[in-house]
Amino acid sequence: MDISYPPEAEAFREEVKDFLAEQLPADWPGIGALDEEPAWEFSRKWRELLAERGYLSVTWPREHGGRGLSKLHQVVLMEELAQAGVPFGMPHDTFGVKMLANTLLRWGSEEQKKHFLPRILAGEDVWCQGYSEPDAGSDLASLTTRAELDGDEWVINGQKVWTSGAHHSDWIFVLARTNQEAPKHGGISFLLVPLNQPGVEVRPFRMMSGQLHFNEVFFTDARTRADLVVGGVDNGWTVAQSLLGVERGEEAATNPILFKAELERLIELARMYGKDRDPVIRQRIAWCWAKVETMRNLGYRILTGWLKGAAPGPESSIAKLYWSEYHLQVTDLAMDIMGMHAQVPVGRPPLRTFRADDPGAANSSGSWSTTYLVARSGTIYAGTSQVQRNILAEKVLGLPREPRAAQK
Amino acid sequence: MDISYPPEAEAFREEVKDFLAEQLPADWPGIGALDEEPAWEFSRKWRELLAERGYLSVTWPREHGGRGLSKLHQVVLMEELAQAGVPFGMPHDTFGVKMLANTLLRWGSEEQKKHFLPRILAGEDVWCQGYSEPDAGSDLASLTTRAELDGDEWVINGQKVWTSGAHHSDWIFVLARTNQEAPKHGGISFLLVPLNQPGVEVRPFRMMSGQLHFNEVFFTDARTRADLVVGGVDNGWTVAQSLLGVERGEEAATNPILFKAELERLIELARMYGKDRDPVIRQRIAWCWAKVETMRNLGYRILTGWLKGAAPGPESSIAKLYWSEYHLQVTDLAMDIMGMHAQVPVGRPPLRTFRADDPGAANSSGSWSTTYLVARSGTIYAGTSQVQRNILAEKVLGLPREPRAAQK
Amino acid sequence: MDFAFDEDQEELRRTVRAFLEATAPEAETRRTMETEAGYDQALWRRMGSELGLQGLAIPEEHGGAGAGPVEVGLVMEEMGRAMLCAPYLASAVQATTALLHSDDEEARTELLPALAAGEQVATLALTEDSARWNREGVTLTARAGADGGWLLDGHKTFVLDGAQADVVLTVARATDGIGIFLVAGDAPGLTRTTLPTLDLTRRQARLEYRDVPARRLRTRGDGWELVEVVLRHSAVALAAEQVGVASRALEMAVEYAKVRHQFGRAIGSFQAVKHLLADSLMEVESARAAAYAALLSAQNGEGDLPMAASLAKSLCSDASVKVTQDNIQVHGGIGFTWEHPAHLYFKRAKTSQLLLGDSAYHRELLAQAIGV
Amino acid sequence: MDFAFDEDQEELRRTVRAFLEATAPEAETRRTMETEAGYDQALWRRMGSELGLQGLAIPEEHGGAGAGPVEVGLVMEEMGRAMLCAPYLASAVQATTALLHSDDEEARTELLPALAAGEQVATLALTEDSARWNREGVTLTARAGADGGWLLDGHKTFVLDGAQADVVLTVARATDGIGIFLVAGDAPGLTRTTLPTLDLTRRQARLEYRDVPARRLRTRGDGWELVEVVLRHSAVALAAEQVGVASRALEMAVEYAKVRHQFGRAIGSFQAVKHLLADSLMEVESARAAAYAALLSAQNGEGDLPMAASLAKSLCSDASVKVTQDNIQVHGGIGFTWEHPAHLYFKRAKTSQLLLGDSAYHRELLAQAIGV
Repeated sequence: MDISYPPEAEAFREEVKDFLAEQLPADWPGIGALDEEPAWEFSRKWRELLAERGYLSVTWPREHGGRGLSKLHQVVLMEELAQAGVPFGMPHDTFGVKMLANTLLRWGSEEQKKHFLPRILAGEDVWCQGYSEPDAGSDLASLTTRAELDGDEWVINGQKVWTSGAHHSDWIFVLARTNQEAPKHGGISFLLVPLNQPGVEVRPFRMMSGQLHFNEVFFTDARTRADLVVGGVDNGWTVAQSLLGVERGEEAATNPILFKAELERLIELARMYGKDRDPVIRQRIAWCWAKVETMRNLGYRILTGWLKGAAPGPESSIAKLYWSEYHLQVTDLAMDIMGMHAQVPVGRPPLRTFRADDPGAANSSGSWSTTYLVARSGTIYAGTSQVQRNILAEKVLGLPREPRAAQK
Repeated sequence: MDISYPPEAEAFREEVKDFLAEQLPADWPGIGALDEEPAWEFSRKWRELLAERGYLSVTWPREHGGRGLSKLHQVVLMEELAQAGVPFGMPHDTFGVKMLANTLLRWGSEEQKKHFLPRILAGEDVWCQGYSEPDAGSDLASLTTRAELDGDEWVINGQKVWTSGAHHSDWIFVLARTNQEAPKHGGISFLLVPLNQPGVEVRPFRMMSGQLHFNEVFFTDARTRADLVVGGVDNGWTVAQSLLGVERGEEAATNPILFKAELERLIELARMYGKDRDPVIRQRIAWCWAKVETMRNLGYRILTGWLKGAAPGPESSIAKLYWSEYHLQVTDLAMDIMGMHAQVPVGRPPLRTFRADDPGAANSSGSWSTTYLVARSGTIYAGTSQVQRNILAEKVLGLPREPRAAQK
Repeated sequence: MDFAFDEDQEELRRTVRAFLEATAPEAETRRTMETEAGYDQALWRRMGSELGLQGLAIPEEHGGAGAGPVEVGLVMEEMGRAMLCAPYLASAVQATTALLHSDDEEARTELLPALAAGEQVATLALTEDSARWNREGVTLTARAGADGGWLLDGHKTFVLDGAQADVVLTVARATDGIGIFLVAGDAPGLTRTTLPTLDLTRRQARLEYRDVPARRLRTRGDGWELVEVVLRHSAVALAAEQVGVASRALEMAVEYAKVRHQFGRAIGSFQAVKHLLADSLMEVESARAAAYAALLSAQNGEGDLPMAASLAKSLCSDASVKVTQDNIQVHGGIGFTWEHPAHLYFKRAKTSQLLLGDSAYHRELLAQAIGV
Repeated sequence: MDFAFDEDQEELRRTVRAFLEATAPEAETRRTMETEAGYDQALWRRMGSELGLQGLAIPEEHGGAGAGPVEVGLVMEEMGRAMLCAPYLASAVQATTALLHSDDEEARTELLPALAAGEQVATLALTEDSARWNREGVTLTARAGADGGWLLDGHKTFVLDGAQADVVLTVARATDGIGIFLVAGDAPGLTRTTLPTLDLTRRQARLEYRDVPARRLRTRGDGWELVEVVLRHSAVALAAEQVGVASRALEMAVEYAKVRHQFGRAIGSFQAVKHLLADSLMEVESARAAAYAALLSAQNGEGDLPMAASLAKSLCSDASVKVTQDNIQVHGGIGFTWEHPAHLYFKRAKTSQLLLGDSAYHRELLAQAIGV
């Protein structure tokens, strides 16, 4: 048992630390200390810097503008960024850099890689994701958005929902049904579609926290080039599934850092409200601490498998279920610590829409109460807790599937 | 809203109180204060006294040796007995007086009533119940014990399990399949079978608490008279179901008394162990108190319906789920209060096999730790918590049934 | 033995429910919660004049219906169900209870008729920045003025509907102990600021007092005892509201689970959803039993009110938070959108859990009340 | 980065598992737990001589394998899985840790070889009737005897395998502070009584001391510091055992859920059962991660051991109680019979939760350790 990293990873850590020391003021408290507008401004510039130094593309091959390093280097980078309180790019990089670029590197044609990868890296194309539909949430495979070939173009009709950031994006990658005859998981293709066209309408909607983040996207005879299908026609389900494991190593390493920082902020909150001596609150804090520490140790186990190249497995369900259920509890504790003050949010909401507020953020009721609300969505998006438990029961424990209902 | 009882019930309460005052010493601490053997001795004599005064048959018609009073009178009696710390008869009276007698009064032939009711009252016949089978627990309707008519006798083959007290009983009432062709719930009959015959073998087994209470009963060409079927051949499912509501009013009134007494004992336990000032323990005690008080108030609502003659409904599932899940918690709290002492049981186990120890019992680790173990069975017997939740979801909330699996 | 509402009470419930369904559907809640006042004053007056809801606990001689806490609780439950924006808890419960239990017939005669009629709104100003619910939390001072009146200095916060109220019953520390003081909403020296609230359906305000003229409410004994009576009645009424909030959330979840299909089945046919909702049913039924028992204690002025109130407040709040959260979970993605009403119920449930003291606080009070 | 056991450790696990499957199946557990000694002495000696399990943490020069807490924890996990009756926690963890961390090479030389070989059993006697885990709980007194030795007076209870141990390391109060004293099991004046235990697979005893001759273990600094080290190592080892208990209980439940049919289906195909077991899986995996991290802390002698030990003890105990209880639930009626092994696992889990301080106690220690 050994939780240290090999020398080449530690050397890279030094490089990153040097970079951060050089770029950030000595007393940099974390991006959370900035107000909303300055934070956006900082993020934009910071992203440029990261792109320029190759930190957005650590694992990409050199021929595509990457540094050709290992996944472990990527993990080290993510750890150091999280620790320093600076973001990995802009929010949309989740879709562009992390999801689409990794998909293209695995499944894309040479033309697709040559055209799109540099533009993603440069931030010229901003991407969003079009998977979920109003009637295909947990049951994604029942999606009904259709794409039909008309000459050298796909013609797309249907509706997507929960597309984060579509109102700021240029392109969307879409799962669409291209073969009506194939069984449920077959006949789906992974298409790249420009958003700026008459056949696409984007309607933002608010979350219960009041924040605008998600959109509905309507396709009415929207079009894209015939060759903008990734990984082959009718192969989209496989392409999409292959992405599921991409982030698990990074998340395993960075989630505990994020949640530990949040919990330390909560302990400070308890002190602010004079609740740190309350034995009942102390029990709950200790419970949370045990959960976060254990998240880190569970993370090491996931990381161990991931670094050994094991196929992405159901441990991502363990991780998802673990942090999302934990986050319900710790944010509820924050509310109870603040008591009456919790109901009167003061201060800006968190900068990042999901999980914890950024390092350096003011320990305010405005930050915590929004995080509290958003935490309620954590057990829903990216597979509800119910779906995760099903996966664990069937894939890990080998329990029998439920009898299928007669199809209507 | 009115939780007082009508004058005739209160008058009866006075009668019972007088009876108790006359029969019990002024400082009677409850039967729990007796050791095992004296407690049995007391119970036997006490039962005779109750039978003699008509207190075992309050609601039975006068022609069958009853007092012809209402269900509310029965509730008042049960309340006063519970309050005074004396039992309602012997443990086997659950099966004889409560279950079988009420079944016979509702479904029995005149001959059956005339023969069996006086013998039950006098304690001449001790009864037990033969419902569950090794492969028919939660899914009782899949029972396979068969009974076939051979001339003027039923010939019975099969196995029952969880038959409380069969090793001390004379008779068993059995659900047996009398028609192989009928659908699952049909074709079952309710038979009265003498235990003392060569075709019946009774094998007691231990519970995890170490106590002998349950038996397996094996029928190998066991026999009973053809007319000892209750409620008609193939009608046994309906007969058995009609019993489910019989006790709900009494339980609604007496469970809270029993559990309140237990909780008061627990508070005393906390004082004994110096844990009553521990803020975390206080939280748990208060939580338990809220649950027990609420059990009483839920009970009033059940009682209200029961007294108005509403058909027994799913509220018995609420009551069952409520007390059994609560009992897991309160007994766990007792263990944590006793701490290291809890693992070293000192003193006799509870007199009654289920739920709480009797009033007056020593507040010992022997009493509590056995109750703790037995509480784990409370969420299993008489319908698991899972089955109760299904009933509530489908019968109360009207949620759709699961699709049936293809029958094998 | 009839642990159920009587026919008059059931009739009242039907009337209130029909009235709120007609006048305060979800769209109205959403409209009203964005207004400055935070409630619909015309509707408030109709509730007073047509239905007499604000005066249910007020004796007939003061313009009320002469009913009591049970009827008030029943109305709170329906208002919780309907997610009504209205100063009912502040005015019809807190301020009214203080006046009714005071020793000040003059104040009753003067104030109650207008409160009962819905012509005026009153509230109780108790908590300060320390957010404490005990006597020690009161630091706002009252000193005798020149004319037999009093002058108040200090602050109050989290005052329900404090920026709208015509009369603010202000708890203050005088040299002879804690007193309750009647302050006009537009009194000189009083500055009122509406606070941003997580639950947009119930307004709160911060009040700054600088030499604010006030009249002292006559009380039997120390004013703090009266405050405790008000807190207990408020806790019981809020518990009843939580029952309404939770029971409507459960209905929403059940309705949705029946129609929403995933994996080829109504999601309500999956045991995971079924059992979640069965547990919610248990919570709702338990909360209902606890709240109704507490209403009865409040009605009968029984000695067990401290126990029943803390019991109901903690149990009903915990139930309501659980049930409204699970309602979001059952709805999936749609459940955490602004457009869906699920969040309104959830926010009301969580903030009400914190209001008047959280569940751990009330469990500790309960432990004390039962003598542990 | 390899948060997994290395090949030697995995080999050790396979060896221990195979050995225990062959030598200590359920029938043996049931036989052994009814014997007076409560463990199989012949098997214990084989574990020492053939596998060297008792000496894993003991240096080679004292007859051990020179491994450490990780290997000991791994063995504890396997013993928990197998529900083995053996004085391993008492002798190979508690007493051995005390000797290893003492400043008494003479005692090590004298005692460790016999412990490593399984020829002798030692234990730690700390708690008294007050059942406290702190310095103040120690009231048994040690006074200097005539010959440079010591005499002990008082009592100890809940002593693991205390009636069987050849050597009892007794924590006592001397005039100069807390000390640990070596007492022979058959010392004059020592009365040992086996206690009835809920968990029949681990013996405990009450010890009465009346002028019992003893030798003082040399310690660096106050003896209580050494006791705390022993408590932490014990907590970590017990946490590892809880992982074994829980993981075997989960396996039992899963196996049964696959074969038991009700309502025409394997019960494991019902979501209620699936999700219960998925939650158990989460508990087991979490417990495993926490326990292994704590083993690593113990191995490395890191400063975070107080945190890691209390964390693992509380988390693994809670997990094990939940999982073993849910195993009973999944088994239904058969699960609460004496004949079925489910109760053995449940009883071990619950009593181990209480042993060495319950979960609330360790959460409070954890809060202190993290500086709250």
